[in-house]
Amino acid sequence: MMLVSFLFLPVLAAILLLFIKNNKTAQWTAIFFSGLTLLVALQMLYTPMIDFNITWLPNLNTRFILHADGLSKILILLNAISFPAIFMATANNDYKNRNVFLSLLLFTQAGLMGVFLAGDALLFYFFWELALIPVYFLCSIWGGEKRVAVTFKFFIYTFLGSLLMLAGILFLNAHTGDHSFLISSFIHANLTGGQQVTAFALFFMAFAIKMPLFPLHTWQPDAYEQSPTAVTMVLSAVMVKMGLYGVIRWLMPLFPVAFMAHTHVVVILSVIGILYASFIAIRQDDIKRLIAYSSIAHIGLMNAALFTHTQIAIQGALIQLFSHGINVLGLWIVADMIEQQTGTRSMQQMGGLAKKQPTLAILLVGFALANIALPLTNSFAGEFLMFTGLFQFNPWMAACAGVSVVLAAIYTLNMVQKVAYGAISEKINTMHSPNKGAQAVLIILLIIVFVTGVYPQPLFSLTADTLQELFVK
Amino acid sequence: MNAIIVSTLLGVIMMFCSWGIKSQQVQKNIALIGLFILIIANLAQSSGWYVVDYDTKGMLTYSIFGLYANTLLFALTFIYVWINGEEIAKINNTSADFYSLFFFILCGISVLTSFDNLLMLFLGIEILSIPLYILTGADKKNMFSNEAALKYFLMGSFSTGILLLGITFIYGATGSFHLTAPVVSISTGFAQEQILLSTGLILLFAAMNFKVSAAPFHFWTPDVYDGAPTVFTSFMATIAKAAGFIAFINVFNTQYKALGYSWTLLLTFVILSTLLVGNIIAVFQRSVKRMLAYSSIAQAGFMLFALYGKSEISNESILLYAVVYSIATIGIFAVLVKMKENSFEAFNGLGKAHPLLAFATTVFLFSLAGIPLTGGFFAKYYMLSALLKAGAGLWLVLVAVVFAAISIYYYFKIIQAMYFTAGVPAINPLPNQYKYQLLTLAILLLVLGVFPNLLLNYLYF
Amino acid sequence: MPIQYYIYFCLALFSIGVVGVLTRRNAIIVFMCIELMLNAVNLLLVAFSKMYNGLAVQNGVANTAGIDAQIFVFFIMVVAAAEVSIGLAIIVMMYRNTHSIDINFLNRLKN
Amino acid sequence: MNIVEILFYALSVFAIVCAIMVLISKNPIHSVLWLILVFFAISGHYILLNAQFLAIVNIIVYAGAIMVLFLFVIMLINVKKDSEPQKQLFVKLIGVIAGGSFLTLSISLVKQAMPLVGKTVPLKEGTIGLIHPLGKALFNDYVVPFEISSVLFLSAMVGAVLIGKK
Amino acid sequence: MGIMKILVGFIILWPLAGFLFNGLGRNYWSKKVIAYKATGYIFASFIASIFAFIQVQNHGAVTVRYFDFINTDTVKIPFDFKVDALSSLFLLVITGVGSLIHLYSTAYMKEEAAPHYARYFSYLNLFIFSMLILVLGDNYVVMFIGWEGVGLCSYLLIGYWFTNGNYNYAAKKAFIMNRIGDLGFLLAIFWLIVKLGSVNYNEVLTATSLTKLSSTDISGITLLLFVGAMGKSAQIPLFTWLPDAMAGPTPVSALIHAATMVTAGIYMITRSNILFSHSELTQNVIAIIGISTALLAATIAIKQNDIKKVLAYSTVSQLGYMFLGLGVGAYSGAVFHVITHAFFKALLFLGAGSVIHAMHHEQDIRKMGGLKSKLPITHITFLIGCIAIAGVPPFSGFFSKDEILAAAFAKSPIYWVLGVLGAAMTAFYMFRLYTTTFLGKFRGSSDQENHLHESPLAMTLPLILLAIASALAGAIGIPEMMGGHHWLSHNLIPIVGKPIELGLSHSLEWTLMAVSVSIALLALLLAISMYKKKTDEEPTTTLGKFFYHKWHIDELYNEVIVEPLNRFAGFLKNVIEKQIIDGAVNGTGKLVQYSARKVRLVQNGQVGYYILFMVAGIILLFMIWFNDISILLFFNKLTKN
Repeated sequence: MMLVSFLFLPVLAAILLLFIKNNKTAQWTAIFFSGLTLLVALQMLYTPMIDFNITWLPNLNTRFILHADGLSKILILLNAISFPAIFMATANNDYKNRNVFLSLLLFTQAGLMGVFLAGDALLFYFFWELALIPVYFLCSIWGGEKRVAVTFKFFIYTFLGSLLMLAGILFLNAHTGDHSFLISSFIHANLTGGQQVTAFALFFMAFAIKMPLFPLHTWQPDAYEQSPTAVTMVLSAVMVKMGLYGVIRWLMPLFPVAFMAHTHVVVILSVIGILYASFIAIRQDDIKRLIAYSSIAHIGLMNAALFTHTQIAIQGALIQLFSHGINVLGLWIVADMIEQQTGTRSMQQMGGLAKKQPTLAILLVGFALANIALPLTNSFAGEFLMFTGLFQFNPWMAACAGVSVVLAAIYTLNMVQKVAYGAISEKINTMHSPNKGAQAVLIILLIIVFVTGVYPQPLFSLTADTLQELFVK
Repeated sequence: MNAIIVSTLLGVIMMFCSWGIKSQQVQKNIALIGLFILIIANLAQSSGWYVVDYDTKGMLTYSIFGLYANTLLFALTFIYVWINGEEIAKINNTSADFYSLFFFILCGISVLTSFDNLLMLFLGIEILSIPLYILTGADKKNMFSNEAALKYFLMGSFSTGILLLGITFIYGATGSFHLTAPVVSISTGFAQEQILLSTGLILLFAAMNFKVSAAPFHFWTPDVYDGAPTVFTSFMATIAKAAGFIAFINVFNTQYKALGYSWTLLLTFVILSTLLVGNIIAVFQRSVKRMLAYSSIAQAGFMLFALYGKSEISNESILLYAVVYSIATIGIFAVLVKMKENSFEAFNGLGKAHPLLAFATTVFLFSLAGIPLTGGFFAKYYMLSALLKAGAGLWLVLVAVVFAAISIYYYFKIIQAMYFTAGVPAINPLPNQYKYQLLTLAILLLVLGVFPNLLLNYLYF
Repeated sequence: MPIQYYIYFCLALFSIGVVGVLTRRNAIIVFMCIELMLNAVNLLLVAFSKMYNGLAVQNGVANTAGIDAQIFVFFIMVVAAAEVSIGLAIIVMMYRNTHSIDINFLNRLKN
Repeated sequence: MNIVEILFYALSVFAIVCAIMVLISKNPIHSVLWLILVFFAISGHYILLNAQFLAIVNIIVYAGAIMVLFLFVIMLINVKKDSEPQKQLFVKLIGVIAGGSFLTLSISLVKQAMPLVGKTVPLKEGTIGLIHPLGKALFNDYVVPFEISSVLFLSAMVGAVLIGKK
Repeated sequence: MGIMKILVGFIILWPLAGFLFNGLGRNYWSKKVIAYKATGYIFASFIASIFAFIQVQNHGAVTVRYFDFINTDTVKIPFDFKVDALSSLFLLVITGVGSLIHLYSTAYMKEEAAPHYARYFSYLNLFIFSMLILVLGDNYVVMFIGWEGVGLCSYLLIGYWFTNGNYNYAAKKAFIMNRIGDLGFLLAIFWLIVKLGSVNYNEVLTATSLTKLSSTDISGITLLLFVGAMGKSAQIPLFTWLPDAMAGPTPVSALIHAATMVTAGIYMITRSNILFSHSELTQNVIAIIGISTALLAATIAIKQNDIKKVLAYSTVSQLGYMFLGLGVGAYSGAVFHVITHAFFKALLFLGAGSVIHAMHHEQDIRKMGGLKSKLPITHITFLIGCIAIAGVPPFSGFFSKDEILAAAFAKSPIYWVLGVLGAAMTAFYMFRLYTTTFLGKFRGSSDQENHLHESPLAMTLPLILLAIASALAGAIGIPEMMGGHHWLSHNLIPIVGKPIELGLSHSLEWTLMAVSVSIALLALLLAISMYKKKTDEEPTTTLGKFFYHKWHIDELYNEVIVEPLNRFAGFLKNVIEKQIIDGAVNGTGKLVQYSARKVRLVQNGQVGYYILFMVAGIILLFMIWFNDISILLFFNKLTKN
């Protein structure tokens, strides 16, 4: 039943919020419920989870199954942490109809939870879309000036991807023995090699667009730039993980043959993407776009790691799912605070933050360091393992991807330099004392960054069972 | 049989109502009660209670599927009248006449869901079509309405000619009008043994495609839907069309074998061109009404998938699709009816001005686009699933999926206008009750979006 | 008389009807051509009816074989009559509004 | 070649010529008249086929009622002879080509149809076209469609009234 | 074990505590508290290091484990620390020199406001902490943690005055160059994990593990490790960051150049000497790069006028020597030079700092001169430093440099010749610096002259202590030939093995020594005589300009690497991304719209056309029916291909 509460709590809160017109009350309701979800999530870490399993549509042979293993848990934890953090951090932002805004966000959270929990393909697809639709509205209503066109592109792009996945699900369903949608029966579907490749391609398209993988990424920087930052945070901290989650949960066990046949193609593509995004990030002046491209690079690395199909790299990717979420969340919150107060995203116009707002600058530097996977920050362990696996897979790939370590340093430090250092610019000078709640969130996130950076072992143990599942069998 | 008799009687009653009863509201209520009675009568037949237990000599045959389709279409008509009653009255002072036409159409529909003889098919189609020609031209002073009616009439008659020639050839080949499957060996198309039968079937196929507005026989659809009074477009695009599909399936579920391998090819050709034409042209429309006309062509392309399958799932899927599509279309047309103009700009700012209405519209559009959590998703899902289970190639599914993605483009233009564009919506004042009616429809779609079973389970009682 | 001859003849009439529909601009004449098509079909049906009747008689099965086609023709006539009444009503209504029955002018609705 | 066959050919040629005349006459009234002649020819065919009932009905309904209705309307709206502008030549050409290809296509199909080979249509024989068997069939086997066609008329009636009303 | 666990804990945690204390409380403490705590913590760490050192001397090497950093089925990386002869020696140097620099800084940074003062010290403490992790780690990953840590700290400290754009640039440059090296290091670690499944020293650096590695593996791994060392220890081609690192406060330069950071590369290679000894290729590469760096940097140092720049290039040059030593297998010699260099380079930098402090942040030596009398302590100590680095016996630099040169000679006389040349240049530029700064007449403004003063005790005390160390540190490695015992190389036997027999006769060694010393002395005297009266003006000769402009290497990098990459990135951003990839996406949308515009024209409103299309459609259906076989075959072919 605990698993249902992950869906139930956000939805309940979302519905409640529709009737709360007062901004402050709405804000606190959202924080309260998401905090409650977080508590449940924390509790979950230490409790063995029982699957939630009821019939849903008997004549389609689809069931409502929620199942949580280490992979699900780590992502649920990330999801549960992200939302209260986002609510706190954006509490002072000026969103009209705040209650609707928050409500839609909570619907997204429920969708995401569902994606990470679903044990049935159709259910998975359902939640996959449910997570997307509120985002469409959030971005289109509360976004930047080009929001409608950009969001539309984003929506149609990802929707096409998920439709392809639906075709794949249908295809698999037609080939299962019992015509059901359970993962287990999908795994045992009798597919020929060619059929596996087809279904693999269909699923992978959806995941690749969601991640996004080069060259299917062009929706992302625009969407990140134009979305309200609270949504961008959701998108980049949690939502992109859907694609990676899909790869681990669905692609790997379902299509072992096709998966192994395509490792090289995908890894090469990912590595190209990593370098490509990194190079572009170097030339970005818009802080949100910079973070967006940086995110593409990082996700590319995770994807490459997954496709090496080495245990070590996948272990790294599993914990990196969490760590990347935390880091990027921190970066966005800082970027948002700056944008909210200065009204600009151009780094050319920033500078001197360290003098004007030392605390914020320190936090920025902290997350920037985590972004470049400095040892003892949380990203290090994950990236280290991923690179090791990549090296094991193919040393040249690792070397090429490794260049991104340098490039990441270049663009991240560029950002830090332009934003934090130098003389106080006109725009930065307009900043007043920062939002205490946001700062508190940032500090907590930074503590998570360093604690999991120094002692990542709990994350490893959490995800051990997923790894077992993937490799022991 | 019950449905045919009762609907005829009700039609006659309504006809006389326009004489004695002047209040539009009362007329509407009578129509609603009539529809209710009709539904009850039909259900009664499902459970074995007849008004007249008459041997139809093989003209009609009653299946659970046909009766259930009747029920659903009657229920849809009920919803349609319930929502659009006031608008119908605005077209003409004698809305009872229209109601009587509706009842006659329902009679035609009842024939089409249960015919077992090509003669009955012909009659059914005509009973369905003739009132539709009239409804199209109901707005007598409106040139568009006139033009649409004439176009519809001419092309409809022409297609009747084609239909008859097809039936004639079938008769010439088999010596019978019955719908028993022809005794033929599955072969490639050009078997000289059955050329005549195949020719007839292809002509019949073309004529049926015309009725369900599948390309390349769709040309009447945009103009007629555009020109007809919006309330009636709503009826034509939903209930009448769904009946056409059920008739289509009835014919070809038994007869397609005569076409051998060609059947798949012909169907694929028609489906692809329908999807292409419907989706592509809809993209560039400036009028919402016309866009919906093209979108209904596109949706027809989806519904044609049901012809691939010969199994129960294709029956399920056509029913679900028809109902969901009809609800959504009735809903969106009901909104459109209240707009002062048909352009997309008219919807600007609707989300702010009428949040409930905008929400309902969004659900309708989502459903049409096939987005999960609305019934449209499962409708499309069942179709594609039926397609795959019938052994069609995956590539066809992929093409369908790509077109579904394109369809997002034009459906979401309305959503964009409603929520993301500031402005004052060009909408007539509408009573609260109307909003709640539409909201009910939206909720219905949402419920079907999670539990499509609610609709389909009855097929197995 | 071989059945083919009837078929050729009827198809010729039918095709003339089609050509008429395609080439004429007067709505009434177009409509008349459609009637011509229906008549061709009628004749063909009757021919088939007689053909099957003749076969049945030869085989000595039943002497009412083929009667269904003639009944069908009857219904076609019935329907045609109904259709004509509606069609002409529409044409007249059209004429009242536009003072033209040229179908080439029916192009306000397009694209 | 007996008289019946001669009649068949004569009626056929006559019908086709009249049908073509329907197409090419400029004056709508002439078209109507030509069409009536076609109907008569077809009725002649019916008689040849010994389908007397249909022959009569054809003349009554088509030639008598329907064509008169057409004439009525044409006169009512007073379409002048030259008021109908001609379609462009190439449109006509395309129309003829389309119709012609439809004809050749279907004829070639019929030619190849094996089951039809050797089948003949008995002329002047058979009783099924007489009123008695037709009536029996109509009110036994075909009573359902017969009744249902009344709905058609009802709706046509309502429709005509609806549309015809000012 | 137990006591060592506590000791190591102390050693590491004190600096960390200092970092947290000053970092978090930067707004709350007074400068005095900050200074005391920061220096005190490092000093405490130093005391603990001494105990650890003694412990190692008495009981041998110890490994301490606190917790597992990464512990999965495939790879185990514990957070282990190893205290052995090598690391304990480095501990002493780091914490010892470190605490002196802290002490010095308390006075040097006095002018900073309290929060920044705290920030400075917290960075400094973190620097020490990272370096300690680096040397204490028992596996390459822990070493890497410290390795990156010092990179970060150097970044923070070089950019300490963050409002200055150039300083930030220098800081960034340092970090990125280091990162390039780190990448090499990382790849080497991956290689080790993939081949050996472990990165622990006691599993990697053993004979058994060597058998598991092919010669390609060893060469590859060692070369990659060397790339790491290149970055950290500023070797060609990754050396340009180090001179730029002068942007930081002077004590920071001292810390970077002497006790921490740049010595990391030498430490790492020494630590992994077993691997390196097995790759002839790598050793040659190291030696060649080492000596080239030594010479290159020396030539540049000759022409620099900024007091810190000269010292910086001298560091690069000395590091080159150390790498030469590593390349020729004289590991203990390299370590020896690290230690002596730590002392005298710290001394020189702090001395320079003292000068700068006195000159009010004037760094151009042409504006100094005659400071001998004004800054007596600084002068003496600086002189000692210069003598030590010039390799004049019996100062420490002589012994360490000589050991390397002797080993180089054994490998190849060319190395030796070049090495001596470098040594001569070292003597020359150091005394050019000394002479121009301290001798002659004061050339600065009168305002500066009036304010010239000797630095406070907190600054002079470290100078004095370091001067003593610079003078005497040679004692730990007096070669046996001179009757010494060479305590250091004996001490390092567990790590680097017995020193290789050079096979040189004593007389030859004496001769070599004499030659090198005399050449150095000649250069020294030449420098004094040349610069006693005049200063260097802008160089006029081509070669002079070339050296003055640092061989145009920065410009070269800029032209050959930075700019093309920048342009490439711009190309990706503006052309590939915007026009090709996004263009394809948007193009698809446009295509749909375009075809919509065109296709809808078919719907032209004419009934005639519509019916015509219908007839055509019927004919088309017939066509499909006729050709169904060929269409099917066509499709089958399509799907098969």
